[in-house]
Amino acid sequence: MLKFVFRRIINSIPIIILVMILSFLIIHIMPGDPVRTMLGDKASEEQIINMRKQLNLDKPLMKQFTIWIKDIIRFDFGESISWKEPTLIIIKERIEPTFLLAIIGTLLSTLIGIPLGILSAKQHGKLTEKCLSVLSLVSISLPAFWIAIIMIQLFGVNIRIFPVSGFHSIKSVGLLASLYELSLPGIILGIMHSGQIGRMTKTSMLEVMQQDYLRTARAKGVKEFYVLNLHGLKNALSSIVVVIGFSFASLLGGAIVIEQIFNIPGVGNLAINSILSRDYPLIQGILLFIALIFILINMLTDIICALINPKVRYEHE
Amino acid sequence: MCKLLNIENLTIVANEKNRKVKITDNVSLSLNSGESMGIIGESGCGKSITALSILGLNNPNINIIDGNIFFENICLNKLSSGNLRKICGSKIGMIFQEPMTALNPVFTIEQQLSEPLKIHLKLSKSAIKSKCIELLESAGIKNASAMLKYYPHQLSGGMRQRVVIAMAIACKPKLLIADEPTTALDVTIQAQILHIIKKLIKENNMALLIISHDIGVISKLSQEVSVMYSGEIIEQDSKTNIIENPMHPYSEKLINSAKELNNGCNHLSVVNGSVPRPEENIMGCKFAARCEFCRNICKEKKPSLIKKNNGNGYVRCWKYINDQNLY
Amino acid sequence: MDENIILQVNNLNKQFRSGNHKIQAINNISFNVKKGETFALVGESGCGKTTTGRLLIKLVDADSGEIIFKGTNISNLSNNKFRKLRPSIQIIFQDPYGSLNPRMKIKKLLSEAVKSNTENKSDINDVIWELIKSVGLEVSDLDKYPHEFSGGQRQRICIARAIATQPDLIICDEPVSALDLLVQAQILNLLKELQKKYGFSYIFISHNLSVVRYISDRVAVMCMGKIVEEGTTEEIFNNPSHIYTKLLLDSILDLTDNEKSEDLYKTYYDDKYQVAIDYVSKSSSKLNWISPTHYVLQDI
Amino acid sequence: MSMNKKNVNSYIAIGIILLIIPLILGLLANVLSTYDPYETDPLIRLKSPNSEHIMGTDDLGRDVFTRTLYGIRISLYIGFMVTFFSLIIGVVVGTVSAFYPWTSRILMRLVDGIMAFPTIILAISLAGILGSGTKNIIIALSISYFPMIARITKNATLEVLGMEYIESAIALGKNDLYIIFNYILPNIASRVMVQVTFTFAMAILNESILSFLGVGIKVPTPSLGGMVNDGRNYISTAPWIITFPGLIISWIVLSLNMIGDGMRDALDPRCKNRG
Repeated sequence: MLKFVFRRIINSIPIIILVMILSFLIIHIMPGDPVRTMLGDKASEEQIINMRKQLNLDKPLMKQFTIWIKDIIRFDFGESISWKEPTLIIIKERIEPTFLLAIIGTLLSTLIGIPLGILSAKQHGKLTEKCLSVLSLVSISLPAFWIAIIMIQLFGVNIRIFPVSGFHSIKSVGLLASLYELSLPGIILGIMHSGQIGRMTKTSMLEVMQQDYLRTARAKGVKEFYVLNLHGLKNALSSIVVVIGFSFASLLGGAIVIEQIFNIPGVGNLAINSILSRDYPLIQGILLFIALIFILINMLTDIICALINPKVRYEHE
Repeated sequence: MCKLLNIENLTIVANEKNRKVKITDNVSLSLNSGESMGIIGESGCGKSITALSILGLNNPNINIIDGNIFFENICLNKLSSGNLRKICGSKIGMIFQEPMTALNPVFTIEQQLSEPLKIHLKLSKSAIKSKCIELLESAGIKNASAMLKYYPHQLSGGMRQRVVIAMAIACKPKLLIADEPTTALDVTIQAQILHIIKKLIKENNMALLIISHDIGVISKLSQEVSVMYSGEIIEQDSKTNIIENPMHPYSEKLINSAKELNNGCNHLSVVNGSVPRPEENIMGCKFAARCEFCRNICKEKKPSLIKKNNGNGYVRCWKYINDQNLY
Repeated sequence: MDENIILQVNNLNKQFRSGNHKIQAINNISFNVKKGETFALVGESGCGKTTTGRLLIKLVDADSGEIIFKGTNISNLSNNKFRKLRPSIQIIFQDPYGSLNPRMKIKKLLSEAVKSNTENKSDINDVIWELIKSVGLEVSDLDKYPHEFSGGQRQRICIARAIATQPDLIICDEPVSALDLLVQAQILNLLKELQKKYGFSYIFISHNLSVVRYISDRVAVMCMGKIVEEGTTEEIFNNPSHIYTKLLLDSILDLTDNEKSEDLYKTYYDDKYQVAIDYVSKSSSKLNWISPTHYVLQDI
Repeated sequence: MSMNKKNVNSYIAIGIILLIIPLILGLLANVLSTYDPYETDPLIRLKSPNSEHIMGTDDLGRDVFTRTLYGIRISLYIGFMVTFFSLIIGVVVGTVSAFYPWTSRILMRLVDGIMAFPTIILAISLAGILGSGTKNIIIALSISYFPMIARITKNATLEVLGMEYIESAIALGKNDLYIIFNYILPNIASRVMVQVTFTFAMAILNESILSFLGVGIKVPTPSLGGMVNDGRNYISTAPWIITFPGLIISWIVLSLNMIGDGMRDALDPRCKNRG
């Protein structure tokens, strides 16, 4: 198992390097001069030259790249122009609500998605399954921003049961109050992501339900409940874990729209603000940070999968 | 004396799209305790489905529409699923065709092997472990205690099939059903597995129902043989009679080509055509289109299974039905 | 070199890697195939017989060794150069469901095969009609898709495709293993009949000794990537000399159940199998010739 | 491949019927409405739906129905172009890297690298950096979505390459191009098409998100996402401004997802007959 973890870490090194390259290049693909766009038309020639120097844009591309890589290795993701602060520090301040929101969303969607997925696999072809599958389709088809606005109107303005805006850290108001502030966005995210998890659960359960080993289990006299939920689910679990991991990672990367609408000062909110204010070093830093989180979560889900399914472990060795 | 297993007029249909397709038609079999019976037939003749229907293991779209399956005078197909489960694995054990997929990849051999012991025998933990080792050893596995910690993918096909066998006999069932137990295995392994099954049924005085497409396998393990063709039993007799003197033209061809291949010959006798598809509606004998003795009556009316003149066997062919039996 | 020899294989080797393990799939094998004969490679799963077949038509490249086909060493030929020779060596696979493109009608499947032989000048429709009839199917079947046929019929289509290029050698990789016994007999007879008519050679790969005995002229027994014994069919079946060949032959299930074989069974296979495997893994590459056509791999 | 199950067929059928309605609305936008989507009229600000303006008017007095029609048109156009480019790039990258394993080291690594970014973040960043506008949205979304198609194409191609019929074609001496066009593409087409349908749906959804966040289609141009953003502040007084565009986005995305789901179920080996 340790061997597997080690290999998995080694395997993700090239992708990490690639992500560094891509997030470095992203600023260079933009048409025109990034500095000029950043500072606007009114900027003086001197300001532009200074900024260029500050961002190392006056140096040759390869030199810029090595500086970029060296900085990252020292955990320096660059410095924001508008905030005049290192990117990582800004992100650090923003990570708490995003992290909480991701946990609420993932937890809810898993709790809703997995049982409903198993149910619709069991009821395959029956009315229950058809209703559930339409529901899950609807849940992945609705635009989050639209639903969020309507929900705020319904539950925050018309019936005031949920707070609709802002977030205060656990330190300042306590865990429960913080969670309460995130309840409505959390529920929306949970329901929307539950569709995806439910669909994956159903698909992989249906696949597992065709397998011979379930028949063997039945022939041994194992109760139907255990046939499905022990023999079946443990096999289906690895692909479900992948989806859960994926949805957790994308929430950590920032539920951009939801954070924007609910005015939650999280990573997604930061990302969109940095884009709107054309703070390119900050965009670069955030992109890299989110991609690294993504890779890390992927790695963790793979390791969890290997723990569940010994076959995965051996295939890699 | 009551029969151990008695299948009466079993008719099974599969629900496909908007129609129903008959898989087996009026299949009757019976087996006394300690006896062995083989069902031989080509792929798709309904032999496996018959065997799986005994324990109710068929897919939900395959249903018994007529007939009954009695095991020790209990009608299995009318039993509640809870009561049927008590028989599965304890009184009837089953060995499957594909050892590669029959074991659950995410559980160790010990976890899987101990399940029937836990469910039916309610043994203590320590007793289960020693019983597991004993079972694996009786299935011809030498380093049994080390094997317990393994996962299925770490074993070869032959080894996995031994584990499946050990699982099937864990509670010393009265009846063992083996559905093509060696088809997926190499010839040398096949010989080992057949020997193990033979040894185990003798030691535990189990009855055996073996399903195979290979007359060689059937002849090694069973005393009685039923030949199935396109969902029907067309001949049923002792093994010796079937092998030495097959009466139905199909069994004759089947046995002969097996003999020809085994003994080495210069030209194989050939039966043209192929098995009719289950959805084809055939009025007369299912084999008529491929039969060299085919007469008009064969195509028009289905022959019934009649007792052979010499001995206890049955055959379903107009050749042996006297004209007076046609009213 | 013997005029009659159409394929000569010398010291062929192939190693596969899976992770850190190296598996010697093919271990220094040599054999030849004569014009118009059927040469069988027989052995259990994993013995390397299928890999050998794939090496011969360069679906996989060999690590070392020579494959001389009609006087040309094809083992070091580039893929582009070999492409022109490909139609002369055809292959028939085990699984009749996976070996026909499900998106093509039979007509297209056959015509693309006929077209690969550029020397063929006659009208393509005539050729296809003749082909489909020669494998026992109807002309009306040409407009169907593969899924409309049974396993046996599909194998006939595969055969028609293989002979369409007028090959000199056809590799049959377990062509009847997936078929029912009576259909097996049909296909085996068809293969024999076509060989008589067109005079090509077969390399017949199978695990089924009875089938091999019926169809082949010469047999090579493979185990763990080595040829452990080679000889004419009579020699192999009447005078098996290698312990592994004997074991294989003993494993054939005869239809008589004599009780005296029971004792033989008891420990026979478990032990014998291990002995045979050990024997093969230790044996040298030296050949022990029993007759001009019959040899076994010698012990160290 | 035949569509086997009855409900599978009905999924695709319902999806197509549902899709036809916005398709017609979008294509015939200028026929169905005589209003100018840009024309502002302070006198008729925030009018609720009535016989003249069946979906009401927005805060600048523009006809919501007309703007919705033009929004549909541009959404479908962007969705289609993104799908088209992702399909072409994805299929080429996927087949080439499956067929020539050495290219996979470069091509698939690139794909993996892009896929390490969450699609929505990547799309927003690209759109933000490239600047708003239809063309840039298409580029940003195509870059974000082709990797998924490439990956699926590659996996499907590898699966097909493992089939014996490919080997039989090689044995016939067919060249790579012949095999790709006659053997691989027909056999992977259905699987790729499923992903293409989902891509279409996601492209439309994400275009609306981009426009909503203000990095998508430029402001006066009508877009469904942008209209929701415009109507946000008037939700209590003029809910129709955001209701209709939001409904239409859900409608289009749902119908595309239904088609994709139906196609996937139809291809699923589980639904096939035995034997």
